[in-house]
Amino acid sequence: MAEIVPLGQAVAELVGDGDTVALEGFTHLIPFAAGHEIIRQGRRDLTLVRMTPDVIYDQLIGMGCARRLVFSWGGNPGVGSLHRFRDAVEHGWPVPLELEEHSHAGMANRYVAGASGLPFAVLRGYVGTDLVEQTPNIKPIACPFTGEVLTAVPALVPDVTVVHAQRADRAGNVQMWGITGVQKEAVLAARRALVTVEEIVDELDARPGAVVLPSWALSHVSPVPGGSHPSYAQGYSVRDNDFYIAWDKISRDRESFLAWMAEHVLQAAGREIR
Amino acid sequence: MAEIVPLGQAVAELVGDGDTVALEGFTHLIPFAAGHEIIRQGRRDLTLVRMTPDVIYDQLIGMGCARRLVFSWGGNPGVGSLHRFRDAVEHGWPVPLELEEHSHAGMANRYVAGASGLPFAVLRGYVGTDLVEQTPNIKPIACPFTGEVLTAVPALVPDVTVVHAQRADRAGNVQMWGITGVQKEAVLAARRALVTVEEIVDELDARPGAVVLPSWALSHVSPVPGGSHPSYAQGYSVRDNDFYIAWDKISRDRESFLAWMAEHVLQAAGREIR
Amino acid sequence: MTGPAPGTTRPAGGEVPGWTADEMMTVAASRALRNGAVCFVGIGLPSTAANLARRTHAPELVLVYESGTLGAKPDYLPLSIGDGILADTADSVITVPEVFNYWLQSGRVDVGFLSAAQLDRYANINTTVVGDDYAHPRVRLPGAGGAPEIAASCREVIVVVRQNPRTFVDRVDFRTSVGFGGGPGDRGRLGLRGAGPRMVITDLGVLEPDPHTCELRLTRVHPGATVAQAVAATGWPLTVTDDVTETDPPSPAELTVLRELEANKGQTGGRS
Amino acid sequence: MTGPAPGTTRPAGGEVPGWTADEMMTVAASRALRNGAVCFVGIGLPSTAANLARRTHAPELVLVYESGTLGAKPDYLPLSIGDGILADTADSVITVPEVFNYWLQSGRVDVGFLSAAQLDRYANINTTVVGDDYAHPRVRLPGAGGAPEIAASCREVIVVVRQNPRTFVDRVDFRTSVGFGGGPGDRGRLGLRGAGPRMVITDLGVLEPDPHTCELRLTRVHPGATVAQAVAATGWPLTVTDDVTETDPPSPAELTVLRELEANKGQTGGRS
Repeated sequence: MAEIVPLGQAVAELVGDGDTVALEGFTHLIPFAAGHEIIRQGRRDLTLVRMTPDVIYDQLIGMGCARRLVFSWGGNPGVGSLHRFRDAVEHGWPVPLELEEHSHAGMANRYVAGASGLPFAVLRGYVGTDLVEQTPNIKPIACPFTGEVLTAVPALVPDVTVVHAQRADRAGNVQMWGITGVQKEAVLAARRALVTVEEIVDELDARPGAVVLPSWALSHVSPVPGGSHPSYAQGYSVRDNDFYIAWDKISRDRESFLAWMAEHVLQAAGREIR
Repeated sequence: MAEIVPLGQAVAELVGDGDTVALEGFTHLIPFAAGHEIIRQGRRDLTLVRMTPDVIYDQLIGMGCARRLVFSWGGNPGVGSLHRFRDAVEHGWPVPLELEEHSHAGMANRYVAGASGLPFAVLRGYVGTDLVEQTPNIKPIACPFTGEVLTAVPALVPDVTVVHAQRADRAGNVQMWGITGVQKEAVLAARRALVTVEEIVDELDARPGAVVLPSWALSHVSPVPGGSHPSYAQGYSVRDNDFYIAWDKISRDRESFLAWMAEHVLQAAGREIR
Repeated sequence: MTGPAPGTTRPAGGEVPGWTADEMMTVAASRALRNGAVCFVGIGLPSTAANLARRTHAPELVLVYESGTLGAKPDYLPLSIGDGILADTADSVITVPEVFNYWLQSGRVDVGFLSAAQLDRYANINTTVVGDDYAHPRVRLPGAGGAPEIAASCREVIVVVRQNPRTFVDRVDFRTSVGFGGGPGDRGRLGLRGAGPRMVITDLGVLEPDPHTCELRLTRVHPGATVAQAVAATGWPLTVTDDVTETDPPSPAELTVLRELEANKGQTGGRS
Repeated sequence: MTGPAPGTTRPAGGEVPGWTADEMMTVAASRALRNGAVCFVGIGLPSTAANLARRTHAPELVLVYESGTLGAKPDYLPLSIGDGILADTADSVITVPEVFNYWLQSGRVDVGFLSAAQLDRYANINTTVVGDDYAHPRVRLPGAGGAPEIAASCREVIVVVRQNPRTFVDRVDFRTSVGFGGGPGDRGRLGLRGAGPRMVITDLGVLEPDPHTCELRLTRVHPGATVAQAVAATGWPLTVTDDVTETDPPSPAELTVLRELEANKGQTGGRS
């Protein structure tokens, strides 16, 4: 059964230096507050996993929390580049960042394999691309019945997966709706799972499109209203598109980035940016 | 886009002699009326596919429509044996029935592979059982990354899948809810798909737990109120448990079976049993 | 479904006033479920036992039905694995592929219940065919259902089956689900991740695997049954532990809840 | 996302009164979508073109966004692939693995839109790195996203990209997504099931693969642009068909709808 604990305690208990950590979310429900708490707690040498690393990963990378990134698309959606990500890859600042690069289909199926207790997944993908030469984690596999050759990728099994959801009940059962991306698979693939939620309620009444993560499949649940800002939580907030645009300027320059992080994240324990 | 046509026309256009046909449903939403129409149209040499062949398959088999059955559990749920199925296997009446036998996990993953356009699926299953020796469709496969040996099963790609759902809109988009089992995968795995529905509505308003099959993924939709009886359609009917119990007696004896089918199915074109 | 459908109750060898042998078997199965466990249940006795446990000592028991209902809390006993009451009361209704891949295969289920048409000393199970020739079986049984992967992937398995020489055989005609295979170490060699059968609960008593040989041994008899009956009802030379105990009889509370459950079985079924 | 994010519009080579080069490019892309087609769209110009088509000649166009929205009918242009308006207006919201496995990989999508940071004469695409050394790139681009499998599995692909020698290169520094590989027959040899790129729509005109050589040839120029400009904007000796035609200019109706869409982009974004 999941324990309902404050965010600081949850991150302290679940995320350690050198861990493989997936903070998933597909534009919607991105766990920004949890990422900020990881930064405040000064975690290092993390292997960050995510299909679509965006601003929160730019922040984790720029603050030197990550040694390695496993991903399929890294950008500021609808805006442009992730400058901290590029600076780390192109100039090793503040620390070098190893990359393991996949396609969305490959990453999604790697989470599915992890959630299914399988060591690998099979897909029609990667063939003919240069991605294949850049990692040992893309291999051909033959169908035992037809002989057709397809592609195998290993399961993703994060030490910790963190996602944000709309709500949980007092037993720690979590309910999310709207675009839920690959979050269920990412949670079930992980050894430990943390879900931050907009609110704790007495009763999770049924809702169209709702996905429920039972308490017994989770480690901790932490109430963090607005915990996905500048991303959004359908039914609770809308996406702060202006912030994503503003981030492009804030993050272009190392000093302005550090200054912004100091003011809005490091000194913001307890109160989250709005 | 799916065409909305009467059941008789849909079956005539989609189901032919020798086809591989899956009428799926997991206790809930079993497409009995469509199965009866297949019997009335006198189809022969069908390969019937189903995880849980129950009374409608007992009827198809007893009426001599099937040459082969691909399945994982054949019984009258909560009641006992399928006597027509047993008679066909044990005594070849009315015609011999070839069996290809799997586990639920294997069948479910075979549909998933079919729906995914993959030639096979991988699972942890069958190992150490005698099922492996009875079909060439269960083979070992090694993980290209860990070397661990798992089990592969080939994709299921029915010529036609038939399912029953609660409702469709006038464009042929289908909505079903409650226990939806493996129906989505079975429909997407098939070359052609027929969905019978309780009713056609103007608007498919969102519902908790609803699964939508878009019109463009289907061949035909046929309105057949009560089309899953004696199974049920959540929100429209309840399971006729008494009929399942009665079937045990009706089907025990070849003559009483044939008499029942003549009266309730062969002469029932248009009006379905209640 | 994970085996043949249950028949009707019959009295134990020695007629005992107050409860039937099936009631004792169901109560014993329910007691084997610890509170908070995640339990994979089929219809029939396992479902009855699990729902009895949820209403007595294990209110937090999590019921997973292979039809795709996670955390179902039926207020009456479903007559079928896909009864609407399961979807209506579940924490989450998921697809059948998801049940088997994300929840069972991944090792998230604590206890799986199985039944058997034939069972051998290593708790290997047959639910496929009776007779030596698969192509021409003497009796064609329902088949595997979810059993092979339940037997493989649940952390532990509890088998509930009536004990008689036709069922408790020296060699199963067909191995549908693996208990301990040929003996010690076999599960590991086969790559099965669960621990395998923890106990076999019958209408006469309880058998448990010897920790060293993996062979089933009689460790308990139910009130009214005797060791001699259990031995006579077993098709192989049954080992009996020195310290065979007697099962506590069903408590009045257990019987009351159980009979209420049976009385309201499939409540709304066919009453449309 | 399936490529680098779009920048801002700029006028075409020859300044044409009445519309911008990006407007012409978007209109041309929208016209390439037949009514009833199933279209896999990323954010930016493809999403704009698809929504323009849905409001003009292709009301039955089915939009699939990789965030998991099937049949989305946004009443304003989403600013992100996961905008709430997509879920609110979709026929069905599914998981990301399902989008890629059940819908894209299975071959159910008619048209996929791609953009490119670099593109070669066989329409192979680079969205990964600029520079010869992957480990030390001159420019690190966003990466593959859904592009490799969109390029592989959609029945056909339409590439929309501004034309200049930095983008239209003789050899891509990194092959992120396969167009026609090394030429005729390569897609088949690689086991790619879709037909590959049908056209490349730029701010200057339209390029289409030669049915025999698979090499991109200039087949159309937009009003105000010239063949000479297109050739000059291409990093390989661009083949020009004998019968190059001129694209019909955007109709007043197309421009009105397009500008209304742009004006209301991401409507509710950040206005909470």
